Amino acid sequence: MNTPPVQTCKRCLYNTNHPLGLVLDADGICSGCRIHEEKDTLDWADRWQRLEQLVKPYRSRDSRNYDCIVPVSGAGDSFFIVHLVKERLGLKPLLVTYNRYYNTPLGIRNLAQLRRRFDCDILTQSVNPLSVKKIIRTTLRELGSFHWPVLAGQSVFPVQTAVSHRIPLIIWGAHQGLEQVGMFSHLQEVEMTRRYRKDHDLMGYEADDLLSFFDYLTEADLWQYRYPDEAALERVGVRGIYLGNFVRWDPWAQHQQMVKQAGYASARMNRTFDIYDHVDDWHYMDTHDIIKYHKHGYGRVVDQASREIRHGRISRQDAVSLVSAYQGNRPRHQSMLFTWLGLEKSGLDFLISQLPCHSIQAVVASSGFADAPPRHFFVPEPVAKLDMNISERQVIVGKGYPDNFISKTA
Amino acid sequence: MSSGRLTVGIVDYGVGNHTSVLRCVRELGFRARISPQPHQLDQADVLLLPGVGAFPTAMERLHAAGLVGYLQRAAQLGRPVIGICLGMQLLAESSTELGFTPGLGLIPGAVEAIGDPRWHIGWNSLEVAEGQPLLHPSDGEVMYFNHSYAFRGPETFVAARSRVREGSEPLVAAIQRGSVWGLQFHPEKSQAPGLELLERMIRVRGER
Amino acid sequence: MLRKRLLGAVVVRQGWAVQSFGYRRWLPLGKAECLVENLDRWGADGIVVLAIDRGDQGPDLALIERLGALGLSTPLTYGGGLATEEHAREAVRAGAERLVLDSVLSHNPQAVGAMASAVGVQALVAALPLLYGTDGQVHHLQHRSGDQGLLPERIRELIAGGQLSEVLVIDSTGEGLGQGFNQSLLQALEAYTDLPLLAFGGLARAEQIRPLLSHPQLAGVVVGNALNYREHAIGHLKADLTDQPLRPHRQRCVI
Amino acid sequence: MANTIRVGNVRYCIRCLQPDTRPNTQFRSDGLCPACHYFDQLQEVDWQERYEILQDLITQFPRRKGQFHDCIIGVSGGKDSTRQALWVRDKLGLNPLLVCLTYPPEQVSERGVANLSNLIELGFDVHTLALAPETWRRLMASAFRRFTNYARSTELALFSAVPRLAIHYKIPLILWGENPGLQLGDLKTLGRTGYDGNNLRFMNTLSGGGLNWMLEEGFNEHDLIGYRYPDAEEFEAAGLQIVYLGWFLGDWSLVDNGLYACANGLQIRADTPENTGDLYGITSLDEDWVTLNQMIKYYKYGFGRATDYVNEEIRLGRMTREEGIALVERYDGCCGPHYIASFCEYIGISVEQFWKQVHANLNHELFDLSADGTITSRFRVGVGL
Repeated sequence: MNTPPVQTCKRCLYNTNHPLGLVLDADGICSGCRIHEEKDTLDWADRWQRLEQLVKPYRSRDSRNYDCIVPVSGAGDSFFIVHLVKERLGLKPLLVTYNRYYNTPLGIRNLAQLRRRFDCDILTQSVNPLSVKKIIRTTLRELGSFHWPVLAGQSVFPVQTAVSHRIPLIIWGAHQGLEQVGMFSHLQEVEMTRRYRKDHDLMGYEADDLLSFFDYLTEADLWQYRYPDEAALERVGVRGIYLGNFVRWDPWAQHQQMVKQAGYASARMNRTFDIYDHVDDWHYMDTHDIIKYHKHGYGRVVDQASREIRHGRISRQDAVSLVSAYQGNRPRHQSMLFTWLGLEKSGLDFLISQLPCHSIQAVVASSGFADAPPRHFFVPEPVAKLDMNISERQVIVGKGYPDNFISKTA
Repeated sequence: MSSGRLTVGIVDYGVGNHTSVLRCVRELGFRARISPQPHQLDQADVLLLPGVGAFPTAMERLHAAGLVGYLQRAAQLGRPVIGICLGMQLLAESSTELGFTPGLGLIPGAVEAIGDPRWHIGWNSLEVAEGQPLLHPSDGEVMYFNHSYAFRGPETFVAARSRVREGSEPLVAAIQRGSVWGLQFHPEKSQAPGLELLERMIRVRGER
Repeated sequence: MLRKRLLGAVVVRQGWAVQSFGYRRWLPLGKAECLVENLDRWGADGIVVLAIDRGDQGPDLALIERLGALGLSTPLTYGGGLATEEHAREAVRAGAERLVLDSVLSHNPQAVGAMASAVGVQALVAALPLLYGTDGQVHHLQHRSGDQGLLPERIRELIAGGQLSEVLVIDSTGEGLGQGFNQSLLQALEAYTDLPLLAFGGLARAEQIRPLLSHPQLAGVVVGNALNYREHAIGHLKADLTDQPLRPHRQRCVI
Repeated sequence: MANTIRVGNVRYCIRCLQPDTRPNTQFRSDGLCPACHYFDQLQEVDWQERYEILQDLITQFPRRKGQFHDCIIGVSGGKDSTRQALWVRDKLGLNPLLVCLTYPPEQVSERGVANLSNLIELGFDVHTLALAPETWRRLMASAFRRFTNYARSTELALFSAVPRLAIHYKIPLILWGENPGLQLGDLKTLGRTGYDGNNLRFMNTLSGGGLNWMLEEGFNEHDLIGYRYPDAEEFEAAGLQIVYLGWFLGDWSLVDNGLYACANGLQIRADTPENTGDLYGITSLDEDWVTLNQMIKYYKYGFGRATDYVNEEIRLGRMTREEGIALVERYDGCCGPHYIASFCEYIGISVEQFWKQVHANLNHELFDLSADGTITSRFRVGVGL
């Protein structure tokens, strides 16, 4: 295969090694930045009208079923999505969530707050942790991933529920391929596909691709991560749409709105300036991000800083400073993860050393990351802490702490 | 066989890619092995003769691999043999593709250019002949064809036909004589209908 | 009766499956294996993989081998970098059923005959990117040079002769725009060939496909970008075209 | 709301301390309550035979292709569910899907979520359904105002979730805990056999168009999806079979189930029986307002949670009737004021309003209400009025 030289976008911090794929145009601007430009040229009032027309036929006629499914978590864009679905579209959603087990107390609290604030029913899937841990051992070995069950579960449980409950419409927030690398134009109104899930969410490995005659992982461990079969999807007419195609998607602004309006709580994390994303997971911005850094040459903070450049809140130079301030930070919560899985640090180092990885130095250099003081002028003080001053542990099922005061000075 | 699973021997005579046939047979739940070696093929319950490319080259390779006699003996002994696409044409007595070439002669008939139209490429429905219980569930099903030469021979050996246009002269789509079968279409490339047919054929022939 | 085909195209550039807009702009989609596997599961009538930046590198055999290893039950057609008899042989050995020839038709037409005898005439498809020139005539576009002009004599001879089995007609103006395929390009080719034609470029919706299917020489339509926007896109298109002589969409009953 | 209790004397079972004021109960002519009678019958049971009956029954519900769950068990994470889940998996060798209808954040206890976490960590697949918290709260407030029983709405949700999900998941075999007909003496729910639970849908809470009062209260059907018990046609079409495991388990009791569960990581109540009326602190662990509902039940029918414990212990010979009387007299009706206060705050009424309504629903056959609000019983436990 021909491997063209790595090129970096002149506007954002992405380069052509991006795992979702990235195309630079003749001006050296990447596909993600080009598609982002649509956010400032499209007629969003008109786009919203299209969304209203699209969901119209899905309103439940006999009041005996939900109008749609909304996949949620204790972080991400869940608050804003439910706000749009319930309060602006006036739909009756069934929220569904996959129990990731890496839950922070704050994530548990946010999810409880989400349910209370928007008064929604929620269905939670907890796959037995014995199988989950077995799968993690395999995906750690094969893909260097502690998060495959999370990624697989949260992307398939809503689809399985759509089939089992006969609720054809699933409403997601933004399409990551569109937002990050401009995989599609907003006008193409891309919908959920099994292909994208396997290709990108699951790094090319669906449940059955993890089975091997040589591994002790079995079908009984994996079957709950299988995509529903084609005939079932067609029978129910399952369709997953993305709100980002119809709403000018801006996570940073949306999060700030939800903190004010709906009681979403933010927290400081060690490897990013972004106090909103991933506050529900002890390890996503921690061990997972370190491995991402090793595998792909950049951490999640690059995604977030690039997003902020595109939204015009920071300059490219500011973004470079932010990245260099955070990307090298060490993980803080690894021992929690190792204890849960029964891993030793030295063993993990060996596992990671065996992963194919890009040269981090080269990528950092080509991005022009330099030492410069980080500028936090646009980042507000977070309102909480990941552990909520309760306990630094993974919460399997939590109460939700409805009475706990969210400190303004966490 | 010990596990109760049937074994399919894919006859490898060095032409074309048999990965898809191999994968397909395994996906259907059978054991499969690819080999040019008689002692390997002897262990199979069903012999599968695939084929792409030109008739003369294929026959030349079969001779070179010493497989012509082997396949003829297998047919005499009543072992199940299934030829696919060119593999079906090789079962005939001869072909005129790129000149006259004798075939395996397992089923009386000759392979000749289709003529008009010159090719039969794409998806076409099967008209299964009377007295073909094994093929009957596939009557009317649509299979993938890709050939420009076709079998012509006695009615009694014709198991299924297809027509390019409604009312046009039929082309032979499947032939049978005793335990020897030929399929002009590619069941392994015909998605659900093809896989179902191939599974049925291997299972029923192999379990006789 | 032979059905008309609805084929899925996967355009590959720099190793990535991409959305292609007039072969000038691209958006990344993902791994070709994942797109191809998906088209197979959806029941496309065929899969056409076009590696558009092979130049003189020959066919992307590693790609074809990865696709071959998927165990597809759908016919696979490959195009890109095929210039010699040996390329054709290797591509078929790696797992392609049929081959799309493009630049070689202009640059080395005599190789086509050798390719035909190596892998069979029924395996060879000619790709003709066409557009209307400022003179109002149908022009043939050479991707590598960007030159365009009336359909060259050597290509007319090839598609009139017996070394190819189908012609993939590409609407170069409409490619990637989703605004439909210019049907008059098919009429323009009738004069040069009686080979079955495949139409590719600009096709996204059933109402754009329906009028093409009534063209007697048309054997199939090829859809690219538009198959990536929703689940079961092939099935949806076929459901909207049940009045047409397409193969009906049917799933294998596994469970 | 008029209560259904018969006017006249209160009769107690001649063996245990069950009064005949329990709804849907009918004492035998020899003076035994149905539960004691059932207990006597159990002494002759061939448990091996029952185990075989269960094994035969299970074979009638093979897995669907691609599905690895054999049955559904409704769980709360408490002692009964922990015991059942382990027995079904480790003894019967089945792979159960556990379904839990869980309380909203304001109601569920820390102990309850810890127990559910424990069950998950024991290696079970659990699907948890939680209904919209604000609707839940308003329904509880309505139920309390209408029936002086906040659980009228929540019980409907608890009972409906399991069969509804069983229908969705196409897993027809539902394993339930105790048979309320046999073990508690609710005769309306008795099925064809001692283990057949398909008549559960006739239970008091579920029968009689369960949702009607909610609609009258102004809730709309779209908000009540989670409260609707599947109707008979859906039930039949899905071929659901509810089976009571209690019928197969000869040592099914509050205390025994608590012992099994605590040996597997169950966390129990820390508060004292003076505050909870929960003698050993092992029942209804996932929330605490049950305490005040048991108190209200006591003021309506003259028996509470202590009676349930003591009756079982007397039957099992682990306690004398006299010891039982002392415990029941001391703990039935106990409820710490902090539970009442938090409940009132949750449903948005004052503690005065709460007591006003409880007093209005007091069973005056059984209790005297003095001017200062003190309630004194007019009956002697184990004897009658």
